[in-house]
Amino acid sequence: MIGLLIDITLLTLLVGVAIAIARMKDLFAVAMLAGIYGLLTASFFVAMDAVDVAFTEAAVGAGISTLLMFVVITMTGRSEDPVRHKPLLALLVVTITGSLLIFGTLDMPYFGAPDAPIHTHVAPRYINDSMQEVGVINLVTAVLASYRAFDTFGEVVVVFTAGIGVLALLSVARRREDDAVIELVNDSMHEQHLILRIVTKMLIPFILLFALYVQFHGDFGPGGGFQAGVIFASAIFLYALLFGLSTARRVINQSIIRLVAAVGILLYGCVGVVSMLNGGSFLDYNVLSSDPIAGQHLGILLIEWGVGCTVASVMVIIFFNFAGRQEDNQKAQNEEDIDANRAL
Amino acid sequence: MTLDINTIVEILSGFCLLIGSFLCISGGVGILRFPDFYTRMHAVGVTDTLAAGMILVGLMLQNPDALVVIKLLMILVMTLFINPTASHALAKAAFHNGLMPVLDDTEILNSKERNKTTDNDLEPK
Amino acid sequence: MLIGLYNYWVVVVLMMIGFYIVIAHGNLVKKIVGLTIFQTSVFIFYISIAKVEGGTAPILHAGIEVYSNPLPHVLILTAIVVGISTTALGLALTVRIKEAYGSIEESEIQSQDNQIQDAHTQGALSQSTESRESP
Amino acid sequence: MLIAATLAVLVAMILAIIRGIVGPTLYDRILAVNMFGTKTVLLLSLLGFVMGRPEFLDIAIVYALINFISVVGVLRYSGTFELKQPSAESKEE
Repeated sequence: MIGLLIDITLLTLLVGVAIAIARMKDLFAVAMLAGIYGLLTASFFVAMDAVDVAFTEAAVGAGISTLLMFVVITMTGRSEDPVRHKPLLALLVVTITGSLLIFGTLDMPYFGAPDAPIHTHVAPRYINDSMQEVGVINLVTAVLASYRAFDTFGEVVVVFTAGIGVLALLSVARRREDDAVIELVNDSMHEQHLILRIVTKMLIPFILLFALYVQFHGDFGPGGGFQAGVIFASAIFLYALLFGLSTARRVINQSIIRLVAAVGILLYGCVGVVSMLNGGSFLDYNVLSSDPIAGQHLGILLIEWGVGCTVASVMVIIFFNFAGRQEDNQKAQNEEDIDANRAL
Repeated sequence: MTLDINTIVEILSGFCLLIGSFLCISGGVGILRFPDFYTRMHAVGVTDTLAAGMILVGLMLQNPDALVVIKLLMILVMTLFINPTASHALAKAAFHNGLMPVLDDTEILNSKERNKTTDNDLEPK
Repeated sequence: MLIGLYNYWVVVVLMMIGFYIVIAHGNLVKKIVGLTIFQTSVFIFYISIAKVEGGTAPILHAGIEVYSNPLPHVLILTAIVVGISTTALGLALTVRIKEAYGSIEESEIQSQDNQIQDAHTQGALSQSTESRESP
Repeated sequence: MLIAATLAVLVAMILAIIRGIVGPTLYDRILAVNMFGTKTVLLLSLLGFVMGRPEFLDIAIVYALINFISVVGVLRYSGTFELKQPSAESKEE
């Protein structure tokens, strides 16, 4: 009963927030509401038992996407043009599509029905047999990393490609920065936001450690490479936000991080190739070791590492390129302002 | 009537949860009803941390499993660190950017128009 | 029926709100937010159909018999990470458009494109008339 | 008691959302987001106990961390909180 109440409340709140997003003109407010929207979705996922998904959505929807949105808005301008294209026509299209879809839902099995078609085909095998076949308590990890490993490989490649795309679109050729200037900036910044900096310094090792825990605990509880990668990256974001991008660039070498992104995928692919060389099919871990269950564990461990490396480094690449672009734009703007002042 | 230890723990836990819930709701009412940013911040900043602490302690008393208690403790410690820091940074940023507190009664009456103008005034650059 | 299908109706409503934002707003960042809402509604749909009445999270535990369906969870878990990557790519394109056109409003970009196109076609026309007259 | 606390947290979440939508200043919205994040952490911890699987508190920990990161990010990029650099501007003064 309480579950149903929470479910309905969260969904209603989601609709409310979405309508507010549609009506809001100030893009900063839109981005902030989008953050709230992400948090709400993640709470809903927990209420629906999807703990692994909630884990990912928490880190991605509320953290990284809001942050990226903010960086972009500072570059592209804060307010939206009030003119809209024919809202009535759009409303008409949307209403017709929506009512057709709702008509379609009338034939669906009711929410939570145990005899719905989705629960009768492949799911019972995962739930009943995976303990013997894979030997991992967390069924989501078992399906993700073993039964559907090839699918996951594709997803990781998509993430990697998106990272390359952002790199191609936004990376700027960078002069070597003067270390002395960076020192000076750091000293001058140390006075401001002292409390934030100290608390952050205490938190960052903890976040990194927690990311590793999530990475290795994926077999027994919610967690795994995707979540760990995102959390690891967010610790680096926090550092870059408070200590400046140039300092963060010196800590995290850009060419190494690009290498790590590629090595992650390579590791994943190599596990597949090795299992083929051992006489199995692609990504069939049973042949990796004399004991099939041990082979499965080894394979899952390795590919989760690959996923974690790639996701973390792609997220870092994306954020650093966005933030670097923003900093360059701001610098150019400042110089223009100073020139204008001089002209006056 | 004898009270065994379990009943006492149960009652204590219920009491903590009750206080936590009360603080939650009072903070919620505060953020909605108070007239300007700083008073709202006061309402939230004060109640939020204590409410979180109370609810988490209440939950800790409910469960004897060591791992769960440690995780709750971790959440508690992090809330104690993070919440006041975030409030501090937020209030400082607001004050440095010239958002003034409402000091006068008449201003509270006019606060609707006043607040509307501030949103545009504070636009960066 | 109202409770049995409420989740799906909310999914449809959210999807349509996202769709409306994408087609009715001209601002590219707003459009991307609309796409995110659309995308999230699909996530909610998948997770909703995975739920089994009385089941718990699909992590094996002694004494629990009914688990929710793990397969949609797997699909959505990867979809979320892929979703943020594609969103980032879209935002990167937006930034480049802003730098090239000085605006991210669709109507303004369109009018600038039209001007360039007009200039080109006029140039081409005058050239072709010249080339026709010259021989 | 658990259920009552869950409901109280839900009510507080609704109130925070209303403040986040109404505004009126940017800071009010940040405050609402921050409060909403804390309440989500509490809701998740409570949900674990209500559903009888309290071992999923990892998610609540992630929320607490991410909440801090997003508040810092918002402050940093809303132009209210610039990391001042000894640029040409300050040299000229």
